Order: sequence, then structure tokens, then C-alpha cells
Amino acid sequence: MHHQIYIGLAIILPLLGTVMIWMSGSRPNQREVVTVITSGLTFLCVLQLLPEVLAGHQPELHVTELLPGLEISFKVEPLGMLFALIASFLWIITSFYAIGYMRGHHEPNQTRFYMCFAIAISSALAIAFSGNMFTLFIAYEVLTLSTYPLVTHSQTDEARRAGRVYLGILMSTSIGLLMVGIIWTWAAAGTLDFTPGGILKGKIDDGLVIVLLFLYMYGIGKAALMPIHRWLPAAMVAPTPVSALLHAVAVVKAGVFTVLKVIIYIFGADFLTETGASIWLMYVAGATVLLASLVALTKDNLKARLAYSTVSQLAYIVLAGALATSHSLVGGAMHIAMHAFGKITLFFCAGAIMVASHKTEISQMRGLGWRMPFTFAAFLIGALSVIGLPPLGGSWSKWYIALGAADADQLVFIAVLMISSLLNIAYLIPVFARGFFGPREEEEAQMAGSHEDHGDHGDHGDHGDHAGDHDTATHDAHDASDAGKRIAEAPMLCVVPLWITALGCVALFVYSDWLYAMLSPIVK
Amino acid sequence: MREYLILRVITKLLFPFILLFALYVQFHGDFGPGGGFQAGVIFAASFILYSMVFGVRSAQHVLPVGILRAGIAGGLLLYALVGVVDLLLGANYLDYSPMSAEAKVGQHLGIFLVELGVGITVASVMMTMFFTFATWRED
Amino acid sequence: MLREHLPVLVIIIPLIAAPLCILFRGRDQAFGIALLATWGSFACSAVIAAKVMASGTLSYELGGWPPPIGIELRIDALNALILLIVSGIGSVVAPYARNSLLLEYVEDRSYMFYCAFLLCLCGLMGVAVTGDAFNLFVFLEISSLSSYVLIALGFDRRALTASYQYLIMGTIGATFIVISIGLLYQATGTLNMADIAQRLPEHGYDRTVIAAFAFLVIGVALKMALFPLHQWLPNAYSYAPSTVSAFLAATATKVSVYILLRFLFTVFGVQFSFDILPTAVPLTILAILAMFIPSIVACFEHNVKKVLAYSSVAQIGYMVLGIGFVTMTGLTAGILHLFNHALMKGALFLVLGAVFYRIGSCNIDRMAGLARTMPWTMAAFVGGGLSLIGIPMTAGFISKWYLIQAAIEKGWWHIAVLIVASSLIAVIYIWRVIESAYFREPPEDLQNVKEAPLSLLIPAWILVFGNVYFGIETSLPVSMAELAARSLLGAN
Amino acid sequence: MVDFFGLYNYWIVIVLAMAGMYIVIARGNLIKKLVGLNVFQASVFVLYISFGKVSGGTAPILLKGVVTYSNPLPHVLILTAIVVGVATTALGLALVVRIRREYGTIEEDDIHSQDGHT
Repeated sequence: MHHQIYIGLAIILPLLGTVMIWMSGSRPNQREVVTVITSGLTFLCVLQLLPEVLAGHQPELHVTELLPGLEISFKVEPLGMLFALIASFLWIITSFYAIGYMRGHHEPNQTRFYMCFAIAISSALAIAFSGNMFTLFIAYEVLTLSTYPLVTHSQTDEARRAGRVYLGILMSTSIGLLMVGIIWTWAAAGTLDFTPGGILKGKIDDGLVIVLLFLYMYGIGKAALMPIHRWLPAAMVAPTPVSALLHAVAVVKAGVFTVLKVIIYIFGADFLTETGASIWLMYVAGATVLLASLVALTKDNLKARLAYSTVSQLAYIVLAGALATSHSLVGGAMHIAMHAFGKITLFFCAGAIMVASHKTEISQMRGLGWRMPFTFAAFLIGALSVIGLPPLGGSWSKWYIALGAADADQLVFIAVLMISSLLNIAYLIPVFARGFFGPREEEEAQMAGSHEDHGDHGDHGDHGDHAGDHDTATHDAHDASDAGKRIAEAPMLCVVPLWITALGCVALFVYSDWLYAMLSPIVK
Repeated sequence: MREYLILRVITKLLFPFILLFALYVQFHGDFGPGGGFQAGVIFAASFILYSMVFGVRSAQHVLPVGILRAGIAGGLLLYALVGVVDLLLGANYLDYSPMSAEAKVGQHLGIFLVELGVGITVASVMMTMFFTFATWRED
Repeated sequence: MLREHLPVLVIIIPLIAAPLCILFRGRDQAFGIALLATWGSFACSAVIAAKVMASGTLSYELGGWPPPIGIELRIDALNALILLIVSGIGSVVAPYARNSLLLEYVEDRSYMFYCAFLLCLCGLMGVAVTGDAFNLFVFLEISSLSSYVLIALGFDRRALTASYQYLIMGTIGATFIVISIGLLYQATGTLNMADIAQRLPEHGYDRTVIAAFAFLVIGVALKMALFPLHQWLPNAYSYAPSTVSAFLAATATKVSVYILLRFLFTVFGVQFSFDILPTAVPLTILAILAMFIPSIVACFEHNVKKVLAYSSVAQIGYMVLGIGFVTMTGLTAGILHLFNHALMKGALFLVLGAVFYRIGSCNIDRMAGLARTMPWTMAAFVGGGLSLIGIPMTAGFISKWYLIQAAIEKGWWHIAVLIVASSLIAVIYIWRVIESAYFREPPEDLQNVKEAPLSLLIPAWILVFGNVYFGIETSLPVSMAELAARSLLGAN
Repeated sequence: MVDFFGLYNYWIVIVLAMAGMYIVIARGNLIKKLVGLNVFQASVFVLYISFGKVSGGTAPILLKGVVTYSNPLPHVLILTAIVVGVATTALGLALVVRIRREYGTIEEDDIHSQDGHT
């Protein structure tokens, strides 16, 4: 019984937090304390559910019946547990980071920012715990809507345009394809509950499975399968904490999480492999992996490069789902965790660099590593994890996905994974390397030209900080850009979180057996 | 219209007869051709004729806007309230039978009152319409 | 004692209240009378709905004359639902009217407004209760005439031309309906709708009946602004006072849709309407055009009221589409959307009334940054807008869900795709407003706008709350709509 | 041929209705439009009244020795419709008067061109 309360609390607490943040709108300190406390409490609630799930139980919570047979209900199973843990844990870290970043950057509308952030987390948790496709869909839409204000946060024309792309793609895919798919499923199977082994077997023509799978896979726009990935790079105009948590963790992971959920609990892995309906998906995902990596290579803007890297990494998980073997599914689920920690570290670093030096383009970062050694070291750890090298978490998930590809006799995808790893190296390591290349003397000249740079590279959320620059002359970030020579490490509130997540990457490598044990029930 | 003596005299002469005819149509309506609609229009016609010849102002002297407006509302109300009385007497809406001890008499009474209400409203509406248009000044 | 007279009470309460408003004249008295009357008839409607759900169709003989001779009031689940919508919206709008700008504008004559409003309510309710075809026409005209008056009260002089245009189109529509009723009378010798339905098959479907059918469909299509006969609607709704727009948008077209349902399914019968005549095909095509073309036009409008007005035309398309399926689910979807659309459009127009009250305009550029100065108002707009788009947990989602389900059940995949595609257009036009209000800086002169008064906010929020409530607790509208759909389909 | 002209009352109805509709559509003068509307409605009145007529029947007033009466119901109905028509016309005219005051014209084209500029 009390587990139901924790499910409810985990979803409701962030919403209560939203209200309290709103009420303390004019008092920044109080607002941030509320944010941190709420995130901590939420994580504790999620944590309370963990022993239950590890013991093999699946606590349920039934809220209300919307239409006959169609109810809003929650059920905690290992996959969702994992996602909830990641989202709620990283929320705490991100809260600290966001406080450092938002203050350092003098962003306007911070109250709205924190409110929407909390709603987004609440809906991410609701997605994680949802007991049927319908509940998931509702939470999925709420997540889209609540993150929209975050994307358009800076309210510049560019941000609004990006917001339109974001909302346009996510809404049109979810309403246009996903909802149709869900209603079709409902009409065919008479239920939408997540059931081990799937609910569609024998309910639908084999030939139509491909169509339905298409509706789902492209309906879940958050999984950013090419060619509907455009929203993800567009959303990078958002402040970096948003990019970090939402576009490396909550939103995109909600997408691939949904993909895995649908494949495992709606279609059923066996059903998919029997009908061969997912073969096209493997190729699309494989192509996305490679193409997105190639695009990432061409991007000079750090956040854009990371965004395309995310697109490619998400496709790993979709690929894992499409392979639909037990190894690949576990690998895909693990990759949700591994990539979350790796990518959030990278985004935190990008944000820290921006706060400290106001640089967004990789080509400008020459020699910066000497000034910000902690940040760049953490970047290396994150990058290696994303690439998939031991002793970092990312290596395990790639290993399992490759195993899955072997199980499914799709050896070509092992090659895809290997090539992609090489590409990852090619686009991530140079960022780190550049930071330590080049003589420090060059900084002199670079600083002299820094104001020009502002003009040239004033996109991606930079407008806000210009205004901030001239308003207040007290902050260290401001001092840094003004007095040139004193580019120093980013504020502590930025650096500490990114080291926590970097260490998380290491920890995930060491404790991966525990993760495997938790996840293995999903394929039995 | 000052010069048209014939018109003025004839109008004065006709006026009471038109009114009388209107009342005849009104009160005869429940057992012969006629009724509130027709009677109301005829009644209004007499005043319209009068005001055409003698000017709107003199007609309005007799029937100011306030009275007409009350007539519109009152007639409708009379009609609706007859129905409500029936309801209160325990019959269906506009079932006049219980309005008197004998059903037939009750029906007579009911339809008479209803038609009266209709007549008052129609007459008032017609005159209001005419007066409103006739006194409209462009400014 | 009065319980069995409820069917007639719902119409005579506003009918009696209307002249009382004129007799008492005072602003406050008229307001009080209107409030009591609307709430009274809402209470009656609620009891009627409960009775109908519990014990089936209610019948009431006006004047004590049995049906074929006298006028019968006949209320089944569909009528009860319409009654609930009309009187419910009326009850929310009546208190709103007091403070809305309109009354400052015609301060000393506000009793006239209430009188017209009550007559309109009476007419709409009358259409919904009567079982007599000609009586239906009379009530329809009572409501139409008073709505012409209400629209003409608008602030802008274009309200006058809009009202005139509506008058011409509406009268043509009504006259078509009378012609149809006349032809039906000629064919069957009765005016009672249930009776006509019974006698038509015996009489046979000759040319008279077909002509009657055609006149009726066209006439009703004019009245309910079915694309492409919708030209009167956008202007009428955008230049009318906001109170009136809210009331009419939520009720008037709904009642016309009811007439279409009643005649197609009950009077003419499913067999004649859809098997003998290929009505479903043109209806579906027009519905789909209606879902797209006005929606696209709405995306380019700058006056937000006009955006919503065009959107209303599009939403009529959804209802007609539901009818065009001629299946249980399709009809349920259409009727549900009738209910839900009343909620959402009512809410949105009330919000715009509050906006207009404060900034004197509903232009999308003037509304920039309004969320900062009028947060509650704009939050209500977001609520209504999300429902219009059909986001889960709002009423709009439920009707769309049923609609798509109906399309899939019939195997009309392309239609299902079109439904979702058109609701995406709704995202665009609603989002333009939200983006402007939330993510732009307010114009210079509107920096210090105050939040709308509570008397405007509370009604708007009641409807927004209704959108959410009926998006979660759907049993009432769904069960009524299903019952109504079943009786419509079973009536042949 | 007899059928064709035997139903001449319906021909009248059709001609009236078409004429009325044509005026409504083709005329730009707001008052002429209303007149057209009235003509159109009048056609319906004729339609109703003509099918209330029973061949050989007399006016529906109770008389000794008469068995066939015309059907009085359509007359009653159309009385109501006439009232509705009168109300519509009055309202329409009132609107035209207001429009004239606001725009200074009652020609549709002029009104549109004025609104186009505002």
C-alpha cells in the first residue's frame, strides 16, 4: 500500500514544488531552495520504490478511469524504475548546476524556468511509471508542452523560431502518428496495458505490423529518429541546464524509453522478430547512427555537435529495440543510463565553458583547457563514456547491443557500432584536445578579439548574456569576459555537478552487474 | 398635412371604427375568424393612420414609448402567466380546462386571455416599430 | 408538484423573465432576473437530464392535447444533453455579462440586452425540447432574431454589417427549413416529428420527400455554418460583444447541429437519409473541407476573435464528420464534440472578453506579453486552447479520441489521418496566440494593464475547469452521448 | 400539359422564390435585399396556403350543410411565419438605418470599401 503513495508522491511532489516556486517567485533564494529540496525529496520517493522492484514486485497505482477500460494507472517495472532513478537523480544535480548557471548568466524569467523544469520532471516520472500506453501518452504530451517554454526561454526571435520547430515536430508526430497508433492498438487489442510479451500478437495482420510500428516509431518524435530529429538541434538554443537535463536526459530518454516500452510491452519482442516487422527499423536506426555522427563532425558549435551526437546515440537504443533480442534490449536499457550520465557531463561542460568564457564555438576554445582544467578533464571522461571505452559505463551498453546484433544474425550492425565509435572519437576528442593545444600566449590576442566574437557568434542563447553583461558588473563571469586575461574555472556550482556526473560514468562501469540484474527481468 | 382637410376629417371619422373593428376581431377571435394577431395589427393601424395624418408627436402623446414598451412586455407576460396559472391549477401548460368549474368555460376564458395578451403585444410592437422608424433622425 | 412540468418549465422560465426585464428596467433588477432565470432553467435541465438517464424519454403534452393534434414536448438523451449545454453556458455567461464592456457601452439600456439574451436562451431551449417540426422552426427563429440583435450590440460598426449578413443568410436558411417542413406536412399530414417518422415509410420516398430533405439539409447547413455556407459566422462572432460571442459560439450552432441530427436520423430515418440517398458522402467531404480550409484561414488572422470564429467553423466540421460516419462510435463522437466544443469555445471567448475589457482589442499583436500583466486570464486561454487542440486530460481529447476511433473502426484510414492533420493546424493558430502572449514583450502603452476583474475571470475559469473535469471524468457526457447515439440509430 | 399548368400555384411559388433569391444575391442595396427576402418568404406563404386548399372545400368556418372544409392548419402556421417575417424585416430595416448612420451609405460595395480602409 505505501508503495502506491510513493508513486503518487514522486509525480505530485514536483508539481507541488512548481506551485511553491511560483509563490516564491520574487525571492530567488527561497525559490532555489524550494527547487533543491523538492528534487531531493522526489529522488527519495523514487528510491523508496527501488527495493520493491529489486525484489521482483511491481507496485501499481490506479488513479481514474477516463473512458471505459481506459484508465490512468501507474505500474513500476525495472525499465521505468531505471528511467525514474536517472531522471530524479540528475534533477538534483541539474538543480545545483542550473542555479550556478542561471545566476552566472543573469537569465530573465527564472521563475518560469524553474516551474517548467519541475513540471517536466514530474511528467518524465509519470512516463517512467505509466502502467499503460494511454497514461504514457498523456505524460508525453505534458512533457512536450512543459519543455516548450524552456526552449523559447530567451524569447529572442531565434528562440521562438526554434520553439516552433520543437513544438511543431513533437506535436505533429505525437498527435499525427502516435495517437493514431494508440487508437489503432486500442481498437485492435482492446487494451493498452503494458503486458510482458505484448498485447498485439494475433490481434493484427502481420503485414500491418510494419505500418503500426512505423506509426509508433515516428510518432515518438522524442526518440529523434532521422528524419524527424530536427527539433533536437533546434532546441539547443535553450539555456544549457535545459539542454543538459531535458535534451540529454528527460525528453530524449523519455522518447527512447517509450520506444523500448512499446517494443517490449506492446508488440512483444518475440512477435516482432517472428514477423520481421522491425528490420526496416534496424536500417533506419543504423543509418541515423552514422549520419548523425557525420553531421556532428561538421558542427563547430559545441552544443550543436553534442546535439547531433545525442541523435546518433539515441539511434543506438532504437537499434537495440529493433533487434529485439534479450541482450540488445538490456543493452538498450542500460544505454539509457550510460548515455544519460555521459552526455549530461558533456553538456555541463559546454555550459561551464560558456559561463566562464562566453565561448560557444569549438574553434575558439584553443588553449582554454589550461584555464579550466577541471571542466576539460570531466569532458574527457564524459566523451570516453559516450564513445564506449572502458573503464566507463558506455562500454557495457555497447557491448550488449553488439551481442544482441550477433544474436539476431545482423552482423552488419556490429560494424555500424564500430564505425560509429570511431566517428565518436573523431568528433568528441578534438574538443578536448583543442583545449590543451596551442600556446597560452595566444590568449592575449584572443581576448582582444573577444568582443568581436560576441558579435559574430551571438546566436544560441547569447543575446541574453549580452544584456546581462552590461547590466551588472559584479559577477565573475562578467569580469572574465571584460578583463580578458582572467578567464578562470567556472563557478563551483557548475563544476561540482559536472564532476559528480563524470564520476557517475565511472561508477556505472564498476556496478554494471547490479544494473544488469535489475534490468534482466524485462526480457523474461 | 395641415392643408389636406379631407384626409384629416376622414381620419378622425374612421379612427373609432377601426378601433372598434379591432376590438371586434379581438373578442370574436375565440369562436370565429380573428384573434390577437389580426386585431393587434388593425388596432395599431388606426394609430399609424392617425400619426401619419396628425404627426407622430400627437400620437405619441396618447401612447408614449413607456406605455408601448409596457404593453409589449405585459402582453407576453399575460400569455405566459395564463399558462403558469394552469400549471398551478394542476393541469399541463396552457391547458385551460381547470380555469373554471366547467371545462368549456375554462377553455373560453383561457383562450380569451391568451389572445388578449397576443393582441396587446402585437399592437404595441407594430406601433413601436412605426414610431421608432418615423422619429429616427439622422445625426 | 411541478416535477412533471419540467419540460415546459425550462422554456417558460426565460420566456417570463424576458418581459420582466423590460418592465423592471433597472440595471440590477434586470441582471437579477436574468441570473435567476438562467440558473433556474439550468437546474430544471439538470433534473430533466437525470430523469431521462434514469427512466428514458420524457413526453409532455402542451395544453393537454395528445401528440398528433397538440404540440408535444419530447426529451430524450440527445435533447437533454443539448438542454444542459445551452442552459449551462447561459448560466455561466449571464453573470459574466454584467461587467463585460458591453454594459458600460449601453449602460442605461442593459435590460434590453438581458431581454434579448433570455429570449435567445428561450428559443434555443425551445428547439431542444419540442417534438413538433413547425414549433421547432418558430423557436429557431426566436433564437435567431434575438441573436441578430445581440450581435448588433457590438462595439465595432462592423457588428452591424455582420448582423445584417447573418440576418439575410439566417433567414434564407430558416425559410428553407419551413419549406421543408411544409413539404413534409404535405406528404404525411402531420407535424409531429415522431409521427412524420412513422408515416414516411408508408407514404414512400417520393419526390416531395426528397425535395423536403434537400431543403432541410441546406437550410440547416446555413444555420450551423457548415462550410462553405459559413460566410456569416466569422464576422458575426468576431464583432459581437464577447459575452454574446461566447454564448452563441457555444450554443447556437450546436442547436443547429441538433436539428440536423434529429431530422436526418429520427424524422427521415437512417435508411432514407443514408441508404437511399447518398448523404454521407457529401457530408463527409464538406466536413473535411471545413476541418481544413477555415483552420488554415484562422492561421493568418490577426484578430484572435476571428481566429476562434474560423476555428468554430472547423469544429462544426468535426461534428458533421462524426455524423457522416453513421456508426455508433461516429455519432457518439459527434455528439460528444458538440458538448466539448461548447465548453472550450465558451471558455476561450470569455477569456477574450476579459482581454478586450482591459486592453480594448483582441489583436494578436496587442496581446503580446499579456501573460505577464494578466496571468490568470492567459492561463485560462491556455487551458481552453489545449482543449481545442485536443491534448489529453482535456475534453477536446475525448471527442477526438472517439472520432479517430470511429474512423479506424470503419477502416477509413485516410480520414483518421486527416483528422489528426487538421488538429495540428489548431496547434498552429492557438500557439500563435500563446507565443505572442507569453514570449513577446508587451507594447509600450500596455505595460501596466491590470488583471481582469473576478466577475469575468470566474466564469471563464469555470468553463476551463469544465474542460479539464470532463476530460478526466467523462462518464456523464459519454454515457449521454452514447445513449443519444443509440436512440438516433435505433429510431429507424 | 394539364399537369404542367394544373399545378400553376407551385409555379408561382417557384417564380417568386427564384425572384426573391435573385434579388437577395444580385442587389447591392441593403434595403432591396430585404425586399428580396420578403418576396422569397412570400413564396413560402403561398406554398403553405395553396396546399391547405382542399378541392371543393370551403373556408374552414363551421356552417350548416357543409362537409368539406379546407385545411385550416397551414393558415395558422403561416400566420406565425408571417409574424416571424415581419419581425425579421423590422429588425433588418433597423439594422439598415443604423448602418446608414455609421457608414453614410446603404450600398454593399461602398460599405466593403470603407471597411477595407479601416
